[in-house]
Amino acid sequence: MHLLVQEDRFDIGRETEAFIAGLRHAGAVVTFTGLVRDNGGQLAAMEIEHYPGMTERAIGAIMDEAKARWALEDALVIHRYGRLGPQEQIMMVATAAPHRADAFAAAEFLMDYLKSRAPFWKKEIGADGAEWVAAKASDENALTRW
Amino acid sequence: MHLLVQEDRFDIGRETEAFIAGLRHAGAVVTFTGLVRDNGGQLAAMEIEHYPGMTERAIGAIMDEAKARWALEDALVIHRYGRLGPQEQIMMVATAAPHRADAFAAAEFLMDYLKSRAPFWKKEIGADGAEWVAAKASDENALTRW
Amino acid sequence: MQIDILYFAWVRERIGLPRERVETEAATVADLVAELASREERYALAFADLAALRVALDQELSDFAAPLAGVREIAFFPPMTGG
Amino acid sequence: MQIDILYFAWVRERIGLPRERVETEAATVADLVAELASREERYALAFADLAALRVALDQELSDFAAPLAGVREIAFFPPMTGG
Repeated sequence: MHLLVQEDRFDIGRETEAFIAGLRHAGAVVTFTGLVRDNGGQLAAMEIEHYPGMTERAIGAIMDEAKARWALEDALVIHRYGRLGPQEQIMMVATAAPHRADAFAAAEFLMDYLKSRAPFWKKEIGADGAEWVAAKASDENALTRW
Repeated sequence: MHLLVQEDRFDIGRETEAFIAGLRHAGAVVTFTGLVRDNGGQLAAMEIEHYPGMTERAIGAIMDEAKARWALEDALVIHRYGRLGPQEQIMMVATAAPHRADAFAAAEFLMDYLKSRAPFWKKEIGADGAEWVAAKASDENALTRW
Repeated sequence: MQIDILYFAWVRERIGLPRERVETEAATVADLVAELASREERYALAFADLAALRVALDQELSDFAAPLAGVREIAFFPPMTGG
Repeated sequence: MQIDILYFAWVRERIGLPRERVETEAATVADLVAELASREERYALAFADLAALRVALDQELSDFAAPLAGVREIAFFPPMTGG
């Protein structure tokens, strides 16, 4: 299990390759990458605030839960904070399992919980001011399926 | 939309990076990578046979269907044939969408259909002979959810 | 009419060749299968259990009841195992 | 008792500081919130709608009815928007 909470950019290609290179038995790898959407060119930047310490604990607990529920050989979470430009990579998740159903389910589970239970807050900086991104009811509802 | 059916290895890191670099608006990217499982060290190699011509048509049709069903900005399928060693990468799928639900659903849909509707056949070469991989009822059943 | 027949995976191995061109008047896929099975033992063996086989007509999945009129290429193979 | 209070996102902006240490005898989170809200207008504004807030005790998500005994760090913030 690998968890990185960092301000720096990460190299999606290199991270995916290293994750797969470290596997010994898995048959299925799923990755998710979240990108800053440009909102039709209206977005200048995104600022991500987080709660140091709790972030690592919360994500660690979510990863432990995923490991307990599915036959995972490995999992990876990288999440950035700080100021990001349009189309920059915000975060990634990777899961590896013997079969694809487990790899997909674990990746979706991790994403659903990261969205609503990891202490990050996004602020969109636009041409006409800044605004905190509101949590979506659909994201909270997504948790009920697990 | 990008489709490659090839004997050569592919570089998962570079392909993922290039796929993401080509996006302009997507907020969510999902990739799936299939690896040759070593069956507890019993597998010497996997041979993948395919039906040239039909393979491209079948996968193209599946990709068109995914594009019609979900708000995809882009999709990629790479599938190899020929002889592969344990833990080698067999294939990959990538999907990009504004939101994660669409990217995940489209990737799972593509995988389910590739498993049972794209003309590939796998043969496992072991220490004590070779055997064609049997199609699983669970893979056929997976199609009913779409 | 002339038709190209392709075999894949264990169907190819059982019949012993990847493709052949045949002259046939079979009206349906099932008729062609019966014609081939009556020809030689290896065909009879390959086509013994049709439920274990899939068929494609001109590179589109089809079924054994389908008519052959106008078809140029037919392929027989076991259920696919891609991905 | 002494307790560290942390504020994030718009709660931090509204109150105007990221953290502070307070001396309090509040028994529960709700008691502490009432105490803070009575202190100054900016606190009252930040805590006006508790349904829009989340609370963590010693870095674990909790709720407003939770007791504060033994807690060293409490954080207030809006619903999370990670991922």
